[in-house]
Amino acid sequence: MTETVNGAVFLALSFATIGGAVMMLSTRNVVHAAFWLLEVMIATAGLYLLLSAEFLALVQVLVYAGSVSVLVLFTIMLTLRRREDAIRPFEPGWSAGVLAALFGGAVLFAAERFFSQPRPGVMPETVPDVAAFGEKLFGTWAVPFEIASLVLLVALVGAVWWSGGEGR
Amino acid sequence: MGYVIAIPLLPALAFGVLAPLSNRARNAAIWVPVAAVCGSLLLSLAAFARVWPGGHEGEAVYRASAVFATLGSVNLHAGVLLDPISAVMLVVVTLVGAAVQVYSVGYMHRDERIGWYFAVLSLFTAAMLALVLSDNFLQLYMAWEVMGLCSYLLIGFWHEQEAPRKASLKAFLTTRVGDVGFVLGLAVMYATAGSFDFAVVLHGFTWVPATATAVSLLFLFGAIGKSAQVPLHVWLPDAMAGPTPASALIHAATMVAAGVFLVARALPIFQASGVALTVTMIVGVTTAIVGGLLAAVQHDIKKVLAYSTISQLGYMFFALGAGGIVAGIFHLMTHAFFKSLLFLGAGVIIHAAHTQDMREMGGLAKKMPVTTATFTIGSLALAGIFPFSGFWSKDEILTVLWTEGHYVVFALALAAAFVTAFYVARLWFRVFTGPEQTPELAEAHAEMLVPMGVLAAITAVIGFGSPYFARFLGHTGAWPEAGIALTSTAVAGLGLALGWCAYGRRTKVINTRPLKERAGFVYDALAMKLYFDLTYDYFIVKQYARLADALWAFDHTVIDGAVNGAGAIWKAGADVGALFDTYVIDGAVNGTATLVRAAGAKVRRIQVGRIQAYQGLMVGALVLLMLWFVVKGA
Amino acid sequence: MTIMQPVGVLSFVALSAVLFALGLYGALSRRSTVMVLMSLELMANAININLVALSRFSAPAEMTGQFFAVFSMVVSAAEIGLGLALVLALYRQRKTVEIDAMQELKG
Amino acid sequence: MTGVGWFIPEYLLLAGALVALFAERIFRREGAGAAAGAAFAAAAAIAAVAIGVRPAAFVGGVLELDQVAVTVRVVLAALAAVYLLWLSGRGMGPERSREATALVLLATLGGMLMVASRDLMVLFISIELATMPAYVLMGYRRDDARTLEGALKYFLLSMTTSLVMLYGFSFLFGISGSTSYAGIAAAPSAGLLGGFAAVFVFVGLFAKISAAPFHYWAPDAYAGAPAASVAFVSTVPKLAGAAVMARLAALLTPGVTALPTVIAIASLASMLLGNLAAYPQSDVRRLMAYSGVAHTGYMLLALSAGTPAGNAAAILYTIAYAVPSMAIMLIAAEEGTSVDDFAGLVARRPAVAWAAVVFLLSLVGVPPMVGMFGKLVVFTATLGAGRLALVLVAVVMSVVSAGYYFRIIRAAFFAEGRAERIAFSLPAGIAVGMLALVTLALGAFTGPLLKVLTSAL
Amino acid sequence: MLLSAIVFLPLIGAIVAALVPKDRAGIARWLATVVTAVDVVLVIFVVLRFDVGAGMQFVERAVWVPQLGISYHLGVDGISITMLLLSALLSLIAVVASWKMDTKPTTYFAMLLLLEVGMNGVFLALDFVLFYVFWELVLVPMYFLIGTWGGPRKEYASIKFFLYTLFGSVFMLVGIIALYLQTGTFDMTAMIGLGLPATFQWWVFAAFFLGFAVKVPIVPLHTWLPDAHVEAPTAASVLLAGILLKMGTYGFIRIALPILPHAAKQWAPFITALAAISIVYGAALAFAQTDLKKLVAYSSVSHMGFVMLGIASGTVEGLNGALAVMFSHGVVTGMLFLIVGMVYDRTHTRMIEDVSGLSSQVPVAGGLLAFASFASLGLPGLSGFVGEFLTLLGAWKSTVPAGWVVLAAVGVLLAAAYTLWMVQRVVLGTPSHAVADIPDLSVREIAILVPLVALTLTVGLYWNSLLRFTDPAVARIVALLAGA
Repeated sequence: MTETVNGAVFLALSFATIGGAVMMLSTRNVVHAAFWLLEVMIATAGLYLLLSAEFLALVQVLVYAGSVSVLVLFTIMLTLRRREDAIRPFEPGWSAGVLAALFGGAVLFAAERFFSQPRPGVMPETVPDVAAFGEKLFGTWAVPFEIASLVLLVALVGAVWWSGGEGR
Repeated sequence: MGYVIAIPLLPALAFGVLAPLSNRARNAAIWVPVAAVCGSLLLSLAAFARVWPGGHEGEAVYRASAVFATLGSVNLHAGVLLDPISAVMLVVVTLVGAAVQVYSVGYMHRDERIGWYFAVLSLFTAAMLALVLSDNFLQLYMAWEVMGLCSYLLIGFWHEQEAPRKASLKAFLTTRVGDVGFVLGLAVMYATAGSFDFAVVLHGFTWVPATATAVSLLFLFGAIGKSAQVPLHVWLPDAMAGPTPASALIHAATMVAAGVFLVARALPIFQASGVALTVTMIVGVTTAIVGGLLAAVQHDIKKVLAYSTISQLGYMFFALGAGGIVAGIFHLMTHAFFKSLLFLGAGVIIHAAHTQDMREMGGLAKKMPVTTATFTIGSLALAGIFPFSGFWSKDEILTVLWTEGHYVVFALALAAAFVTAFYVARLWFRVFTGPEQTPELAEAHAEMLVPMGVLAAITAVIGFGSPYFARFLGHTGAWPEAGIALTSTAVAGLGLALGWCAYGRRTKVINTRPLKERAGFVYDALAMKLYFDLTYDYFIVKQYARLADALWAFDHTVIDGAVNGAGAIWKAGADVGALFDTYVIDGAVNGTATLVRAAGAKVRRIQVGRIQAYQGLMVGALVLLMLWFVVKGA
Repeated sequence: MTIMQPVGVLSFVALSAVLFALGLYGALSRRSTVMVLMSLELMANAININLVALSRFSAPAEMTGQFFAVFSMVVSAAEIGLGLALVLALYRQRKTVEIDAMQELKG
Repeated sequence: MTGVGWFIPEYLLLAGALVALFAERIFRREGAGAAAGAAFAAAAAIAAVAIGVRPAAFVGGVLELDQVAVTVRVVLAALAAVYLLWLSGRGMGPERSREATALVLLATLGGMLMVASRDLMVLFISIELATMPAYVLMGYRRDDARTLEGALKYFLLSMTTSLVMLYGFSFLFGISGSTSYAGIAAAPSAGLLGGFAAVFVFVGLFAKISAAPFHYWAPDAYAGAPAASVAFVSTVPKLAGAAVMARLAALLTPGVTALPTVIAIASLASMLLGNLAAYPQSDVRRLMAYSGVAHTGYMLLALSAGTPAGNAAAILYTIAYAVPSMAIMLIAAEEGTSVDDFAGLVARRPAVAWAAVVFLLSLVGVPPMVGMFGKLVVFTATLGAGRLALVLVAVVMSVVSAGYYFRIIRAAFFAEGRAERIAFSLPAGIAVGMLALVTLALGAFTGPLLKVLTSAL
Repeated sequence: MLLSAIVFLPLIGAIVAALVPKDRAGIARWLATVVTAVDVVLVIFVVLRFDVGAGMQFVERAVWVPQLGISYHLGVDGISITMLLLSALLSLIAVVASWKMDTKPTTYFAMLLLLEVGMNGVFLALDFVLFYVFWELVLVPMYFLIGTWGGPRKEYASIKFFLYTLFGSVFMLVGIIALYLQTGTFDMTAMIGLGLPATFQWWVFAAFFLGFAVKVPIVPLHTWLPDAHVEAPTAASVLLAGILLKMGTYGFIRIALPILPHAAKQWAPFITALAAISIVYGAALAFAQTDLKKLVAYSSVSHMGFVMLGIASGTVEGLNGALAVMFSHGVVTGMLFLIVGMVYDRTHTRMIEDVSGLSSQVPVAGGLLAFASFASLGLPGLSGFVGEFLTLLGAWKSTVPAGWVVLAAVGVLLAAAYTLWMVQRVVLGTPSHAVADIPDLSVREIAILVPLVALTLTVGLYWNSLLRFTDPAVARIVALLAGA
């Protein structure tokens, strides 16, 4: 196996993602939370690189880190009348935690049972490059690509609709 | 012989013609039913002549039937069967019917619904004729029920008053109690023999005793209702609320006679049972005595006659119970004549005296000779005095009882005869002797008197036909046996004498001579006894009166009360049922609706409006599903 | 699994599951609508990791999972945009982003 | 490229959406956009009929036009056309209707792609395409906080379940290594994880078609939204969702044998909860929301049979539900959204009142309306699979449903209502009339429809 | 095509009547009269051409939903022909009886005609789905007839009627589907004599029982009936009692007995018990009523009990009797409701205590009411007796416990009690305040009663006028029962 995922890198990145997520949820400042989300996104891009998905990592950084986070930050800013409003009380949400834990635990249990069985599960040797990715995107996956553009159109129309109106 | 069919059809058609007319047109057309019944009478006489000299019961002289219902392989017939019994009944019914109708022309001429009265009278006669001519039990039953309707309509003829209304309802319902038995009897018969035809069920079928008992007891129950036997006799006295001629018809030729006729017809089945005969006899005897005792304490002249009818019907029943079909039918016939005579006479009396209460009557004999004469003939016949018809028929019954060995019943029958004579005397003396209590007494119209005269004549002479009658019905006829004849006459005379002592004498004004002249030797014997025993009056009459009073009270409060009480209980039950319906059954339904609404109100509370509550519920459901998968997979 | 050993698909799936659960927890517990939306983004992110990893380990040549992840990203970007517009529209009416302020409709 | 022509209906819808956005600018008349959209949708429906079945796969096998797809897309386009026809006459209340028209057409397009798709990826995006316009439509009255609140509920709950569904898709892909239906069907049984994946997918779909207990968004969102929006959102996407569900059920049941049971549970919950909760409602929208949950329950009942007949019955039933349900909401949009607003309808607008009777009786399941035939095939399929108890619940619940539907009839016929008439609108009248006609007559076409649907699943 | 014409002619009439402008109500009235009259003529034509010995006749058949084996299948045999005649005749009478209807007359007559479509259809349909369609179709116009033109509690009564019967019929639908799944067809005639498994039969019978029993109605499923009857307008009451109730018992005879003979036998004791209880219970409640219509309504419960008794007996006599009661009850109760309605039109009260002395003030009305009452209580010579008597015969002949038959026979007595108690108070006596000065029946009113009187007498006096139609058909059913 010439190409393997480095355990150490994986550990670091997973620490970054999960830690970031935990921080996002545990911080009491909404603005900080948005930044922690950004951190998770970027760490995820690292994971994509680790999985030889360079293009995807790029998209991740552009779409998520670049636009979504900014959008979120904007919204936070627009909905904060004072700076102090960003600080929110601690919300433990015990029952939500229990539910989420049960959910995650069950998935882990099932995944463990499924993937621990001998399967062609180890990383294969070769992976196509970005060019091949583009080729397929506009070949096999042209249809979803086009539909995705319609989705964006809908989002555009919808967002514009909700942003407009007489109340302005 | 096809004209036999016309006998019931004529009056039926008369009804059919009159019923749809307007009241005024009907009133103008009362000659139609009168003509119809007279026509029937003539045809009946012709049929009777054709049957002469008679033969065995069930031996058809003429028979015609048509299928009117098909049930799988079974055909139900409508038909006529002319045999000796039906021939006799035809004559009796049409004769009495004609007499009553002619009489009614005078009696009812001022009534504004006389047309309707005649129509119903006609239908009544038609139904009875259809009944006696029937060749199967189903048709018999149908005619029987139609008579119930007619009696209802006639008893309640003056429905604007409350008493007739109530009486008519009581009559219909009480007889219908019996009909339930009759219907069930028919069902049993059909299930067993698969037919209603006399030819099959009476002569062509071997009855198992148990089934025969069931059928005959159920039939007997029906007859008890129709013929006003104890304990279903209570309707008959009340039925006096109807027009008096109608009472004559009900008591003599139709309705009550139907029960006797039914038992007579079904006698082979009764005989196959054996037990049923005994029961019939017990019922008859009880009724005869109870009816007689009760008749003796009534003050309403019609009620006396009503109880008397009950009592006399009891006679017929125990005669039939003893197997004496000839005696039973003969008594039915003689009774029909003299009882209708008595009722018609009572009608005249009531018309004249403007009251039905005998205590307000008296001394009618002087002003109303014809009525008095005919009524007296009827009374003597009822009392069983030679040579009037009642003597002969009673004698035959007693003979049967004696020869068949029913000595206890024989004794009781004698007792009943004694009582009969007693109340006859009581009635007679009260009404015809003593001071006049009503001014302007006058004899009735001719159209009323003529029928009475005819009936009186028949009553006077028909008894002598006794042996021929038996032969006509296919039995060996004989003249009365001297011993029994003398005994019965003696008993009757004793009764009359006692009646005279109690009522004839006490009124002071009446002297005993007329009675003595009419029936001297009886009177002498009676007088001798009374002479010896001055306290007899007290001990027998008074005690007997008290007993009868007690019985009357019992009748009124307990039996009648039971009937009324049952009605009340029923009504209460029905009310409870209505409540049950409203609150329980409906409540359950409405309750379901309420439940659904309540459940809906509960369910909608899940919809709290909080987004994260929804999310939590959804994820919770999802997690539950997942856990179920885990558990199931494990 | 030691540090230097090759990392199997299970590791990525587990990571994704934990992330998804965290996002779910956030979506269910945060009282700020914006925070809820951010939590949903976490979940979307977790799914994308899952998709890419599964693609890498099962059919790397096809890159199917990567395409799926791309479309997923596009869609979630569109959704978040729409969602934020909605939150802002509501904020204009109600002057709050508290999620519990949105419970006028119920029953 | 082969097969491009097969999707002319979709292109037409897209073109219609674009035209609608600008039509009113051109014609300067409110409703012109909707009218144009209606024309395009009608053309799409006709085109879909003309194109018919194309069993060959299109572009790498992501789309395929089989009998079900063709049937459902014809119905979807036709419903959209009727809806837009109505919209062109009545409009969206105070708001302008051209964005709504575009969104309706795009949502319909999404629905049509949903049923044609043969690949999870395409399916996912199509679902989103069908759902996202619905969010906007449900929040169409942008100055009304309640409307927006409803939309937010819809949005958040729908998105959560969408993500769960997508998670499920990712596992389905992970197990089989393919996103195509064929690939997934070919994969070996996947044990617990496969079960989870299927459950995730169905939870997402349950939420989309508002099946209990994943329906919570529906009553609140409907009650906040304009009735005209509800008319569309509660019917067209639901039909597409039902068709997809039937397909996926057929696809996944062999691997996940417990799936029919899961569906049966959802069915039971939906029937009970929907019917019971609808009973005390006084707002027609909320009432129809719960009744929609109930009808979803009946649809799932057929799916729980796990047989081709059941799947076909489910789609048929949803069609039978969609037509009258849309009509009732359209009438509510005209008359008012409270049950009391229906009072005296027969005096005001007798034809509409009698049409409402037809629709409501169809929803109850009274013949000869189409609803009864829907129930007939559903019960037949379910009983055929031996689920007697569920069918008994269903029949009892359908009596309960008569209880609340008749409240509307009672108001319309036996109550005194306001006297003023609503101005007659020819397009709206035609639309409601057409729906009534279809409701009455569709029963006669149960046979062909059923045949078509059964043959493909 | 004849049967289709009989069924669908009123549908066309209904549509046209509904479209008649409101101010030209006379057209709708005449249209309804003509349509129903033509239907009567067509039915009489069928009756005349009917071959009593043969089975299904005038059969029409066309494929409808081949995938499910559903067909458009109509036919008439000895069981349905009497009901068809009754349905057509009572429809005509209902229309003429509503001549003076001035509230929304066009809709009213359209509803009556629509009702006739359903009624005729139920009696002619030989396919289960078609049957169900017509069966349910009946509910809708009746709902509106009660709800729109009814009395003070019309809304409650109408919805109760609808929900009750719907409740029953959905179970029937389940039964129908179960049969389909077992046999692969919805064709009734094809399901006969298949020897279905016993347990299966039992359960399907249970489903049908619920559906039919509500309609009949059998105690304790009867409480919709009094409410519906009391609130319904006269014509609707006539059709409700005359035809709609018969649909339930018709279902038993047409469907439950021939297709599920084994179950029918198993269920017979239970049905007998309920039938006997219905007879007595209905009679008891009729006795307690103060409202004329309610009295007649409860008497219907009692009478329908006799029908069920006959059906449960499974004998030639019982089934013929059941059909005879069905026919007679339709005629007689129709008559009772018509007369009560006519009296109500004049006195504006139905309370028994308010009405008395009809026979003195209005002899025709009073006389006919008395006539109908006697027919109702089962007087021989009138039609009511035929069926009651035959059902008792049949029940006794069958294997059911005799106690129930005795109880049913007591019902004959009770029928006399409540009917005469009513006659006593209403027809007889001196005219009450409400009755004083009211006019007697008009020619139109008499004209609609005369055919009913004639039928009552004809059937009562010559039983075979009815039995000749029913008996061969009944014999076939009994043979099936015997074979099970």
